[in-house]
Amino acid sequence: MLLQTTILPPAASEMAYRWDLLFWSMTAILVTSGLAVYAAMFYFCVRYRVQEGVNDHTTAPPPRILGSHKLELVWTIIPLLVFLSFFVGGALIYDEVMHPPADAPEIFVTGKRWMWRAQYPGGQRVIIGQNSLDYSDTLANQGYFEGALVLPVNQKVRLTLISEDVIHDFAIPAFRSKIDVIPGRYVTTWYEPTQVGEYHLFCDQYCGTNHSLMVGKVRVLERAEYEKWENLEVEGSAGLEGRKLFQKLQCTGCHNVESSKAPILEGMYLQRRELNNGKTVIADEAYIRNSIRNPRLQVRAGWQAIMPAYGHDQVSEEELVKVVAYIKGLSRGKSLIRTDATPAPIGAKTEVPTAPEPK
Amino acid sequence: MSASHGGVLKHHFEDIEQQRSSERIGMWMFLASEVLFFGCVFFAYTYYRYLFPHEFAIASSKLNVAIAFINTLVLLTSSLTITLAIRACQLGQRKALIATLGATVLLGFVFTGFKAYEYAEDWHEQLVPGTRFNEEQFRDVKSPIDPTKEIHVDRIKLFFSFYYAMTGIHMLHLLIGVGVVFYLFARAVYGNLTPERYVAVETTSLYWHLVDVIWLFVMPLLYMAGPHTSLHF
Amino acid sequence: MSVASVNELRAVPDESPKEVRHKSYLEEGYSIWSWLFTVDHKRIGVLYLVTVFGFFLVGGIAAGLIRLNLLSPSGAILDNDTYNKVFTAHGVVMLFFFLIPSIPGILGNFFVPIMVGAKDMAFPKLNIASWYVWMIGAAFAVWGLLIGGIDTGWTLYPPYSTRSSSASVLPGALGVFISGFSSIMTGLNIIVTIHKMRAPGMTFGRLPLFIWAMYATSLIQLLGTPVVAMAVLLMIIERATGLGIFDPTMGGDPVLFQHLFWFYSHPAVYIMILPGMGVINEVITCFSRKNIFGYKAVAWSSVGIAVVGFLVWAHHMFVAGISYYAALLFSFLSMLVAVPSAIKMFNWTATLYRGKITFEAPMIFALGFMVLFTVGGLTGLYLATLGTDIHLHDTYFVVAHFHFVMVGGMVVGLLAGIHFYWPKMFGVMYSDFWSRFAAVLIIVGYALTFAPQFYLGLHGMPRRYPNYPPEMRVFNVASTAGYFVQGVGFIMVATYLILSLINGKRAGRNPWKATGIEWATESPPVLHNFEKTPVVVCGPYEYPLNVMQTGEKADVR
Amino acid sequence: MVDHSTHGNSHGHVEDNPAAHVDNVGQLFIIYILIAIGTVISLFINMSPSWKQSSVVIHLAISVIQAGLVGYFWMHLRRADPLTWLTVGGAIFFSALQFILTLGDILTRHTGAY
Repeated sequence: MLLQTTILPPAASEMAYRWDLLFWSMTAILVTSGLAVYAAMFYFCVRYRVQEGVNDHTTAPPPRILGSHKLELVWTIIPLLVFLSFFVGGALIYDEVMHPPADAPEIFVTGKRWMWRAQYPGGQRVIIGQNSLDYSDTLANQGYFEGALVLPVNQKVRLTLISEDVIHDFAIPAFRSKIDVIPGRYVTTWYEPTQVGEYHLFCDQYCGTNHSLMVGKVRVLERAEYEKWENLEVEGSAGLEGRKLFQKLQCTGCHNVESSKAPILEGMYLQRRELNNGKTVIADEAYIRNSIRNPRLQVRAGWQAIMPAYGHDQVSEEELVKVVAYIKGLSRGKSLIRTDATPAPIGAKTEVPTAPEPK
Repeated sequence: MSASHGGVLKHHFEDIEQQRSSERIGMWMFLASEVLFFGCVFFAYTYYRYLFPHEFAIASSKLNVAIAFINTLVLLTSSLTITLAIRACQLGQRKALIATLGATVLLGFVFTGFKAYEYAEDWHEQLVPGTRFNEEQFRDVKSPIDPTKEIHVDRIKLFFSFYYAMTGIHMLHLLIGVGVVFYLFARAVYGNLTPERYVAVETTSLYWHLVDVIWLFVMPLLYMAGPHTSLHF
Repeated sequence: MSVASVNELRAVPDESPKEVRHKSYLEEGYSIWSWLFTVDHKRIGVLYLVTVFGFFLVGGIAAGLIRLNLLSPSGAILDNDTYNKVFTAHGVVMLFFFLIPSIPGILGNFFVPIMVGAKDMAFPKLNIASWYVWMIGAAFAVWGLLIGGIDTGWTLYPPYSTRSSSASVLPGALGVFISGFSSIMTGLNIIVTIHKMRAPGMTFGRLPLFIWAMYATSLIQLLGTPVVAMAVLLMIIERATGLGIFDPTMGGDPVLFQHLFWFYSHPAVYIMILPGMGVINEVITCFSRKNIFGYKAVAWSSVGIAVVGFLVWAHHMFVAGISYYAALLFSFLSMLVAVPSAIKMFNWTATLYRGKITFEAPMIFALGFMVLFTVGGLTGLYLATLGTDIHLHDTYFVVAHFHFVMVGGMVVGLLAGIHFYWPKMFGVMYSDFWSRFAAVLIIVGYALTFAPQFYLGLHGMPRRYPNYPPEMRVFNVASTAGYFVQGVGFIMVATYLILSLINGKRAGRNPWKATGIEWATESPPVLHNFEKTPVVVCGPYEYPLNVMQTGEKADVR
Repeated sequence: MVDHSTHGNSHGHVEDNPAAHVDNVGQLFIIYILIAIGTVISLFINMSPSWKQSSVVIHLAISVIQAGLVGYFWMHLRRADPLTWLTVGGAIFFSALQFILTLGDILTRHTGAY
């Protein structure tokens, strides 16, 4: 176990376990045979070294051994069979890697010098790459979910990759996975992560100046965590779209951290809410929607009924879904301040950081 | 030993037959290397022709098959003359030797001349991708194999890339050959090419024949990838 | 060589008494022109010796810059662009201008004619021409490296090399293209020499195994090099004219270039390792006073490696987008090429059995070769196996693997050969103590440099990275330390070899009491190698009988 | 590998008469005409109205025959030693290897044209 964890990186996918099994069985055979050859060499070198009076020009000359067909055959055929067994073992793994499950959700990845853009089936987008030399200021390292390929644990995913310029390579050591990303055509690979955690993601095919900065993280999340990320936090998710609308509709004018005019909305989903008519409601989707479409019907206890109603001409049902998703997912401490602007696309480097740390 | 061959035998060989067979096999091995050299570009061409048969047929039809045909005959004739030169050298017929070698050089220049004319024509017809290429002339052209297929101009340019690469490298080989044959011609004129030295002519002819053989493949692959309707010159 | 001097030499009667001392090839002329316009294979070998090690120095300095930069995770001394140029310079110089011409150029040129009992190569003028062509190619490459550097890696993959790289790729690629012809010329010369110039009695069954290895090497040089020349030429055409041959945006296929490139460049690694193996045969037999175990098996395994080596190139492309079936086929074939190398290892080990083993510097290098090459060979199996290659491809595991083979194998083999043949080439002996010390130092240095890289590779550190995740630092520092250990070893080798030329003691004809016919001639050899054409009476390794190939006693001279 | 007897012992077989193997002029001309006819046939196929893509097979067959004639008669393969044949065979073999194995990849790829 110790050997496993020091010699090899963590095994975080189904394939990684199988890879490790093949690796260790090959290593067992190869190290044994290599050491056997070394032992023979060492023994012969010591035993038959020239020694004064024992084995030198005064003693009988060495025997004239020209070879042995039997031995030659043995050490031709046995290695051949061993090597062919490696071939079979390797081919079995390769076969699986090359044939992605058809039903797995598909993530599109485009490589461009020197970053990756991943597009999830639900429209979410992440940008990976563009790091500093020592990888210290990667967004992933600052506790953001951005800058990492985020995957749910125990769920097969399929990746379809293409490059926009030169050949890149999408490699995740913890999954024992690697594939060249070629301009002009799609290549496919797949994973089934089995361990929650954060792992390296490298570009392995040399692609120019910042080849070594075209790296990022793979973040494997628990199912629930992943769903939260997928729905709320990432570019293209309903939650983030909702946040943009929340600002556009100037909800932040009142619903912000400092405001005394309106309640803070964070952490309210499925909580009990007391209204100023004495009733209590569960703050579910319907409650949130109603509070926007027709806010004065359900005013929270202790607050004035000053919020204007947002009708269909101001916010469509489609948009409203996103706003609701945002409010639903707004966790404690994440409320906006009044001057918060829409964040820049995630992972993109900007001259001036436009998204300050939330409190 | 060396005296009996009038100084033909080089110092490091034991006898003349060792020297001759070494020179012959040396040239053959060089030719083997050349086969692999051309094989590589032929393979690349084959690959793309397999992928894009329609564009390649269209592009090929633009080439002047009449010049290629004449050039084939020119090259064949030059191969014949250089083979006759070996014979003349072996038999010590100096005049015939000078004539055949001279004819070979001349035919080499004729080939080059026709090819140059053809390149000029391609330039004139704006068929040189990268510098002078008129995409408009391929706008509404239909594939002669399957007229319903959509045509990509980029792939037509790809064909022309190979056309210039393959004929250009072939021309280069031919010009080197012309240089060597001219050197032999000069030696024959000065009377240096005695019957004992016929292997020089023979090894040169091997090279010349290889250049010929390569053209025999270049011609159908490049010029006949698409149909031609007339022998317009 | 003027006609007059040839005739003079011929005028010496064959029965001249032994005491008449002929001029050695070194004494034939002292002017610079007598070297630059020579057609003597031995002098050409020495020209290669000087220039090849010049390039080794250049490549080695580049390697040092790489290792120094990797001392720090964020890149210690170079910016990314410079680093990319430096590792490309290291790759291009080491592969095309050191490894490929090294043993064929130095020991091949010098010893193939002597070991087959000939007066010279079959084509002496072609021989010197090959050195000049090589120098012209080298000049182009150096020009490219100087006017802006090449940043494509030695593999020159398009579309990066044709479209994106802003560095001076063209001169570098031209240099590679031109030097390829030098390689073809050398290979052709050696094959024809082996076929046509053998002394009386020197049958194929009596050829030294070094000659067999050189034969196999030349076969690859002759048949493989033209393919890479054409591939690079197509790449040059695409870059220079903007035509789309490999560019996917214009209908091309970048993977095709990889096929054409590796069709040569995989066999090329056998160009690099086979001559090293050939040298080991000579050294192991000499210092254990034994016949080689299984002459035919070793000889045919060389040719087998050369031929089967042509069938396996696409194992460099398992994850590069080749088809599933092709990957299976090439992985299968790659397993076959591992077998002849294994056979050689076993035969060498068996040769030691019941010998009388001494440990002079060439023998220490040879044993070091066996130890390091075993590691390199066995780790190659992980890369030939489809499943394991997926993870290890393009990581430092690959780097470590091929450095164990190329450096641990070929460079150590070259050093074994240089040390073994130095007394024959220059007639002088180097320091026994310092040579043994340097040999151990270099071998330990290699292991220290490249063993940590296996660990880095297993953890996924990619090749060609100027910076890396911080947790990988320890092993990178260890690797850099190893570089300096071997560096010290090399400085030692250079020092005592040069000193031996100045004040080394005379070596005599046969300092190792070896049995090959190359030891039957003077040290250094005379102009035409032998006073008279030798007649070979037996195989090359009759140490137990103490008989040289010429029939004399081996320990008399 | 052809194990020739070494040259040094073979003084008895030394053939140094340059006129020993002289080509027959008539034969040379017949070969010339045959090859020329091949090219003419090629041209006719190319220009015939029923031109098909598959005519490349006929074209190449004609080229192979022409090359064979040139090699066998004009390049004197007919009186070449086994080593020369081995060289020719080797060149064709390794070239074929490149074609077959690389096409083996390309024809079995699942992706279509680029």
